[in-house]
Amino acid sequence: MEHNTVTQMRFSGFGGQGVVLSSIIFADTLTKQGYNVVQTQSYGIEARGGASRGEILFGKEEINYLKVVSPDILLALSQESCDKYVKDISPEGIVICDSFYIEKLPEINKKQLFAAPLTKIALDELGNDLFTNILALGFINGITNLVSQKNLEEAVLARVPERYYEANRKALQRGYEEAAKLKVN
Amino acid sequence: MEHNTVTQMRFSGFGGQGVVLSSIIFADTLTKQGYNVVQTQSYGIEARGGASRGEILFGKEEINYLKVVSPDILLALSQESCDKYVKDISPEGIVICDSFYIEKLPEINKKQLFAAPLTKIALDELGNDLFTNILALGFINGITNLVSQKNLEEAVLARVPERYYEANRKALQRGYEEAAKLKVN
Amino acid sequence: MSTAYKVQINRKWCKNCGICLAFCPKNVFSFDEKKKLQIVNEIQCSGCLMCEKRCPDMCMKIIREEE
Amino acid sequence: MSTAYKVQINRKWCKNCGICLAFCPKNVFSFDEKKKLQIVNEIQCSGCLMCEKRCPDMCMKIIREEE
Amino acid sequence: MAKYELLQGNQACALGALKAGVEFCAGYPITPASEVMEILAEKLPETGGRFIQMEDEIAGMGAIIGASVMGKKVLTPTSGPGFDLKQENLAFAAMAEIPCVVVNVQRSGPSTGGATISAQGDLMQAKYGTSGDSPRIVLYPNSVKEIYGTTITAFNLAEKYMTPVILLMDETIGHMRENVCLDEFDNVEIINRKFPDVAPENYHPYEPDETGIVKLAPFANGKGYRYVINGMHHTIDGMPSLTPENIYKTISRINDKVERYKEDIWQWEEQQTEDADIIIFAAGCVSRSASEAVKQLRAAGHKVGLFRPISIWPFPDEPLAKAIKNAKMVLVAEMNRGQLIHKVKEIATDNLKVVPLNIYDGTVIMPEHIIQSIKEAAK
Amino acid sequence: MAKYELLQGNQACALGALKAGVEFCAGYPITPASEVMEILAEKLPETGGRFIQMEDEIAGMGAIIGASVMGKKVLTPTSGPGFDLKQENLAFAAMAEIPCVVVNVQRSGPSTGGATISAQGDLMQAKYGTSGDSPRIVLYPNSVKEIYGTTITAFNLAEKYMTPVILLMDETIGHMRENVCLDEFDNVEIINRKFPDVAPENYHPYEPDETGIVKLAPFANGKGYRYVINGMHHTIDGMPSLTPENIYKTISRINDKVERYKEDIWQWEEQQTEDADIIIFAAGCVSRSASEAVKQLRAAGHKVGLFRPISIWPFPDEPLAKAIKNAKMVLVAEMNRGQLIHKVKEIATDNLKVVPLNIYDGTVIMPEHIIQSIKEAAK
Amino acid sequence: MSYLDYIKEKQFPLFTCAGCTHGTVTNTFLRVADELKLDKENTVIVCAIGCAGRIPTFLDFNVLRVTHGRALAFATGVKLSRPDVKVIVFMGDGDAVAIGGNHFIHAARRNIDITAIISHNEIYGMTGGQYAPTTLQGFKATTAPYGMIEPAFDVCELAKGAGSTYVARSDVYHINHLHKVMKNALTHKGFSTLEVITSCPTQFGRRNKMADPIKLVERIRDITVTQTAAEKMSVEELKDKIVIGEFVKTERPELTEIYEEKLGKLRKN
Amino acid sequence: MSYLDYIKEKQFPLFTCAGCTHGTVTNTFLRVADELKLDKENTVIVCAIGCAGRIPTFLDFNVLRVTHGRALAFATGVKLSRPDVKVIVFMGDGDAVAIGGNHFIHAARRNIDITAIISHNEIYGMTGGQYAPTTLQGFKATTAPYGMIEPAFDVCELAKGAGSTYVARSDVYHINHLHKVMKNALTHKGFSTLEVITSCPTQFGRRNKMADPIKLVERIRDITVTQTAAEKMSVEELKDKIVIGEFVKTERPELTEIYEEKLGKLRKN
Ligand SMILES: Cc1ncc(C[n+]2csc(CCOP(=O)(O)OP(=O)(O)O)c2C)c(N)n1
Ligand SMILES: Cc1ncc(C[n+]2csc(CCOP(=O)(O)OP(=O)(O)O)c2C)c(N)n1
Ligand code: SF4
Ligand code: SF4
Ligand code: SF4
Ligand code: SF4
Ligand code: SF4
Ligand code: SF4
Ligand SMILES: [Mg+2]
Ligand SMILES: [Mg+2]
Repeated sequence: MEHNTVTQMRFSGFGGQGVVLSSIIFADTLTKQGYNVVQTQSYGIEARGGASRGEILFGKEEINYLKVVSPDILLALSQESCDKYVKDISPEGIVICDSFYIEKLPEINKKQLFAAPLTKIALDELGNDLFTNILALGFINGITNLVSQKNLEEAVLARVPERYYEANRKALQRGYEEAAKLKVN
Repeated sequence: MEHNTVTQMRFSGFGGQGVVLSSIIFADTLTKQGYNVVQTQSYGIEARGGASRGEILFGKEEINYLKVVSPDILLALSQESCDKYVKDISPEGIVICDSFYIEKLPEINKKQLFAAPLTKIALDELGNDLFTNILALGFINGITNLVSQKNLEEAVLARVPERYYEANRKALQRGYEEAAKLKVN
Repeated sequence: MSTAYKVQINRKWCKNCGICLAFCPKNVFSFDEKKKLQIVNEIQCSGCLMCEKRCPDMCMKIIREEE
Repeated sequence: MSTAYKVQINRKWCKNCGICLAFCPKNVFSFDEKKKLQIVNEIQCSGCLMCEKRCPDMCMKIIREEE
Repeated sequence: MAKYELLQGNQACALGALKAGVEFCAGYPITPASEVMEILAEKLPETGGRFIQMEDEIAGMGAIIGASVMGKKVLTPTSGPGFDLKQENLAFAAMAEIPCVVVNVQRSGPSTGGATISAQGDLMQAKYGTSGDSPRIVLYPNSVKEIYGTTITAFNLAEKYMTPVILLMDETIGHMRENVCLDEFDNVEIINRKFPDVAPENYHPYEPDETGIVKLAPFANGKGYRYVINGMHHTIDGMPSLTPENIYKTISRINDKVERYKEDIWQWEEQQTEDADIIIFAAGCVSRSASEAVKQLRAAGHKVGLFRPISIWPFPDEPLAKAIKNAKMVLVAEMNRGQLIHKVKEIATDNLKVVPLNIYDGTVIMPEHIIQSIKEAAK
Repeated sequence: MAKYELLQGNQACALGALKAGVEFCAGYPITPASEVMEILAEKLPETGGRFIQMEDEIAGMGAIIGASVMGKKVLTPTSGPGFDLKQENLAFAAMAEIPCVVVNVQRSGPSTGGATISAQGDLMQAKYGTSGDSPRIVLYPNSVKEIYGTTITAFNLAEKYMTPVILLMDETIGHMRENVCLDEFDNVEIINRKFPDVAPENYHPYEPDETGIVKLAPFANGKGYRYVINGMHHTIDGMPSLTPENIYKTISRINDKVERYKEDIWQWEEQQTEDADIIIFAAGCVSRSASEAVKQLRAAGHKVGLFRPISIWPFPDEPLAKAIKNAKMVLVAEMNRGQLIHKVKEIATDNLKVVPLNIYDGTVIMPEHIIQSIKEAAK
Repeated sequence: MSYLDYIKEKQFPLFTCAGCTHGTVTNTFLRVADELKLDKENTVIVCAIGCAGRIPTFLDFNVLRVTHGRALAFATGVKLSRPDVKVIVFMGDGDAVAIGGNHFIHAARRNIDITAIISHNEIYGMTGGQYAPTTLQGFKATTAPYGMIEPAFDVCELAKGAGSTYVARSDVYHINHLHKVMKNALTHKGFSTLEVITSCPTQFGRRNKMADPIKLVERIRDITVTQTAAEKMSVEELKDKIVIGEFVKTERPELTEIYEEKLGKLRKN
Repeated sequence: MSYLDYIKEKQFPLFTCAGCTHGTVTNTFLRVADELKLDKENTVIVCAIGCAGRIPTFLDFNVLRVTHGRALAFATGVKLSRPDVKVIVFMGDGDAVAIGGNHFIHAARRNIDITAIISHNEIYGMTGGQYAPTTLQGFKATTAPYGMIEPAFDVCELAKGAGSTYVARSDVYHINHLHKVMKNALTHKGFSTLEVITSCPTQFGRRNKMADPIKLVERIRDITVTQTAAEKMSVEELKDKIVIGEFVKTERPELTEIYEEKLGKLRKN
């Protein structure tokens, strides 16, 4: 049916990893690129401990599906969220994992799975795991190339405090590069 | 029309004269005598200063008129209430006035008007104008003979504190006698 | 030249509560038979204004008159 | 006969908040790389119970062991 | 021989509550409802019950629910502005399935309006005053005697169906005295909520048996039934839960029971509807005038009848549909700007004329008004 | 070129309010509405406005009315349990004819229910939540962009008709972000309440001219228009009065104006209703799914249309009646147990089939649900 | 100008019962208003439901009469949106500290520049004589047919605990004292609380063997003691007495001023 | 018995955020309950909405969790209808003294035998970080983006002004002090108020540069002083400090006892 022209994305992790913010930034970028976009997220207690979630639906037509049902792209930054959501992905859907926290990677078609120790890279190379979510954005875009990396960077900078501009730029770039590595393999 | 088999009474005066209580007592008595009775009264600020009001509808049939529109019997203990309500009385209706307070008696058919200085009698003979309302009850019954004087007395005693039994009995009787005087005239 | 006071009651507003009467140090007031406030001793009024200030209905007025 | 203490963490309930760690007078705890609470110095534990009593998740238990 | 006495409507409510076994009353004064609690303040100590005047209506509603949780039969009386304030906790009672009786002696609104003025302005609010879907049983007597009986029914339904019940009254009837005979209530059935019949280990307070009605053990029952009562969507144990299943179950259970047992709850009166061309639809005090109008119009040869809902919610739609099946016109007489008329219209078929009569100036609709409206509409 | 940005529904509401000229916001936090006031707390100081978090919802409602009396444009945001608490003062605003905007971002009830759960449970309450008859303008947008515009309309209608206006939202839309372009609102009309046009000596605040709308001078206007604002029935000078005339006048005036200008207030959307056999009736977020369903069903050759009320009160009955005139069936899809369906049934003629679709487990009704319901009902 | 210039003469007489000393508070207020030359135009009076709450509708100011208990909530909106306006709130004791208790303590906490004048008649007058949270134990009311059970609030202590920066109590017998403290309350910057002991012959007096208005004023005379006198009295002697005087007189930054100071600079235009 | 016998283990872990010290209050309560051998059957815990208000649903008592702010109103019905039952009320600061302020002062006035334990985390945790009436001036919250403007309540002063017969404050750092005063509060006859300074890393900490739970507990350690220490400190030194200790410990007749004493004799049967 027609609604399949809408792409569904889910960003997931535990509270504090900033997956909601990264979903907003990605949605900002899609907006900028002229897509129709709907972004939603988990709220309340749900959003604190356990699994936190940001979701995007986008496409060229009017979006009247307001809920992500089977993500075409799933980002999972924690074991829990990975286990919980991997079964929802669409037949061709891809899963992007932080292998630092996800010790048990999902058992799916290898072609659909992209993993890297995102938090570890953030800790080691950027000095703080707070940048993991932005690093993940770069990583996602590196894999999917859904948006222009420049637009994505602008969107990031519009949502973070000025004193962190540099670190975030670096994180975004580093994530993108990490994806490139995978592709080469 | 049939509803005219219902008799309408209005007891009026200024706040503190006890007209509401006397209407309740009269309604009690009517109840005892097997009538269907509806008693209503003024409430709130209306019932404090200015005119206070107790009303009765009674008859042998079911009463579904819930409002006194044109009293067959009007008791007025103050000039204000007299002036205000006298125009409502039914064609044959009678008006009973406390001439102590009502210096300007209403200009109606003499046959329909019964006046006596009720408060004055209460003050002079019972030592307190608080008994005026009960005295008025006796007076009304003396004129109308609607209920048995014995039932009326029982009804009075059921609604007043025991220490005032004697005074109230006297007041009731005295009112009744005052009416007798008028009839003789 | 002595000072006298005129005591005025705004009858339209007065509710004959008796508060002025009760606390007038000069017994200027009394009730009539119908519990209506009367000025019975205006000449004694000392102009203390207690009646005017305590009146809950703003209907008492004490007017100072130089004689 | 000396007194020793066994430090038990109920891992299912522990949220790795670090409150026990921060205020332990004997530095019994530390965080690992993933900010997970570790017992690194059980032997030093003095049994003061501050960790057990302050734990917001009721998941710390200090067991006194007579040796 | 039948013993008649003169009772005020509000007094009949208080006495009916005592007959039903009320044990706790908390409230906040408001005209024209205050007498209900004033009388209970006087009488409750005699039966070991308790009355407390709370700091506001919200607290009054809260306190009675608290007492009901302890197993007591409870009541709070109020009127318009106070009823507004009770809505949040009323919804709590519906959600947590705590029986209680809320009396609303209607006055003229909106807002402070007229405290001593009669109006029928809260008929829709009684059903729809709270956010979300929650069930409501609303009874609306039209005489002092009926107030007594209906108050008992209100308690019975609350306990039977584990839900709040609203007793709506008119200022007119609440403040009126009538001669009544209460003999017939001597042996009236009194219903008490059921105690769990499973062992504490197997007890899930919010898991009803096939009747659909939960059995909530009073707190501190000394028998080991300990659980959580909670106004969030909840599990069968009362624990907060927001899964679609638990949300669905909670909302369904609290509402379905009233739907399922509506025939047990419905109460209405019909006068000469069988052959009537014209049916007057009226509730509360207006139905008294309507009765009189029917009498007079019948006497003048018109085929007129009366349909009076006593339970206004759940709305007796099937009985009404039956009653009006052969009528040509329904006159809906209300002391408001048109409230229950929406329910009548919902039921009315295309060929039935539904005519409103609305008086909302504080005066009671009189038989003459009704007669005139019918004559005009019939023209 | 049109500039698109990503906005959250609640944010669009706050920004729309600022565009409309909001000057004062008071409220009490509650999920899922809090963002509206959080954003206003940040932005209002920039325009010289004021925000205050009050001690509860009652006070929030009171404070905005107080500020509106001073001539300010005001708003308070809330949700279910808070909306319950605002009812009494909401009725005051309606009675005293004080413009204000109350935002209710609906959550799942009854009672505390589920704070982060989407539901359409307050549609009837929005109209009938208060005691007495009082008017209600209730707007119900279905997208982030429409929230922005509708918030402006809400302020305009409040000021124009001197009455509270309720902006209903869904948790789903309030918490959702969408790409929107606000360019078209650059020159949107902004309406401000009228100042009296008679001299102070001749001024009777509650005596409207032939338009039926009162002109209340802001208090402390420095021009000598001094008067009483009062929630009791009142005279044309605002003084409390309980004469039948004044009761009648007050209740009529506040309600009639909304009735009289309903065509100006009504807003609705129709999609392919002209030739439709089946019409989906849906509001708020459900209408988005309904839109999608129409698209898919039309693609499959079914004559299906959509009627979406934007102003749910006053209910657009005439437009709806027109839209469904030739239809055979209306599917009323609601995230509750059936609320606006009562209005649809009221209007429906005998030969129109009115079919409910109710999902109230916290999940949003999806296009598939609607398609399936239609297929089943059409069997 | 006379003090009667502040009322709407045409609306008089007052609706109150004979001897209701709520009116005495009004009397004093009018005199103080006259003395302070209160600007009718720039003063807003907020009041609500109850006998005390209805009286202000007879005054010639901007008068906002709201829902029972909520006057201070509305007043907060009035003052915060127009800090230049003088705001005075009249309340009955039920209005102020029963249903309105929360708004009262929060207005006090905020130290918003509003004067709250509370007429303490120990009863719900308007609704027919139910007990108030100020009714002293043992006294009768329709809802306390056996005498009041609950302990009463000390309204001034409550105001103090909540942070009111001016707190005083006076009564309708000590009329010059009332005048003085009302003037202080009205000129205080910040939230000021003035509790005035008044009397309700109709609903309180009648049920407590003091139906005559005079009896109630005599009672007030007899049970009130000044702070200075109270200091010299024993706890035993002070039982059943009510102390009048000024209990708190402090300075703290006022809410609308803090707002302006902290946020004024954000204003763009 | 261990203190964990008073919880529903199956429902654990708690829903709270990592390092939310509301849980520490629970921890202490369980230990005190264990020590006092509280009878689960005959104890009713009332709580409402908010993070602090949700925790009691995890305890193994009769738990009544009601509408936001109304716990004490419901609890009054519980206690008055069953005076033999022990009633304990857990509240957040918003719950207790914002929306629930009126019920709080009235329960205190009535001196009804209920223990109110208020977890003061200076914020609305559950709803995402709006300011509370206890938020100190200058601190940030979602609704105080420029720092809190309004003055805060001193909850203990408020309780005292309202008539609470036991009033104490403690905190989650001084855990043994907390234990002691909680025990005193729970064994006091009459209305007892215990305010506990807790911390909310997620909503308060994050916005005020103390996202790490440890930082907030350190802050509590640093800003609290005992009564004895406070007595020796100057006003200047006490600025920004919070005093912990027992402020009121008095005896007054308890409400349900007065009821029984005055009205018990009317009982017929
Ligand atoms: C919400 C609400 N609850 C109750 C009432 C009824 N009511 C009107 S005035 C009043 C109390 C009056 O007492 P008080 O405030 O002490 O004023 P007084 O009449 O004694 O001066 C009450 C309970 C109301 N109008 N609104
Ligand atoms: C009537 C009502 N208003 C508002 C809310 C939203 N609400 C839920 S909890 C809460 C306050 C939480 O703060 P607090 O009581 O301090 O508890 P905490 O979460 O900080 O422990 C609010 C405002 C509600 N549930 N009900
Ligand atoms: S005090 Fe005033 S109202 Fe009372 S009697 Fe004297 S003048 Fe009249
Ligand atoms: S002024 Fe003083 S002396 Fe004169 S009448 Fe009044 S109270 Fe009496
Ligand atoms: S205090 Fe408790 S929850 Fe926190 S880290 Fe230590 S054991 Fe874990
Ligand atoms: S008991 Fe004391 S010393 Fe031992 S681990 Fe805990 S805090 Fe450290
Ligand atoms: S009822 Fe009491 S308070 Fe009200 S006007 Fe009469 S005397 Fe005054
Ligand atoms: S939001 Fe704050 S108060 Fe709530 S659980 Fe998290 S840390 Fe605790
Ligand atoms: Mg009072
Ligand atoms: Mg808090």
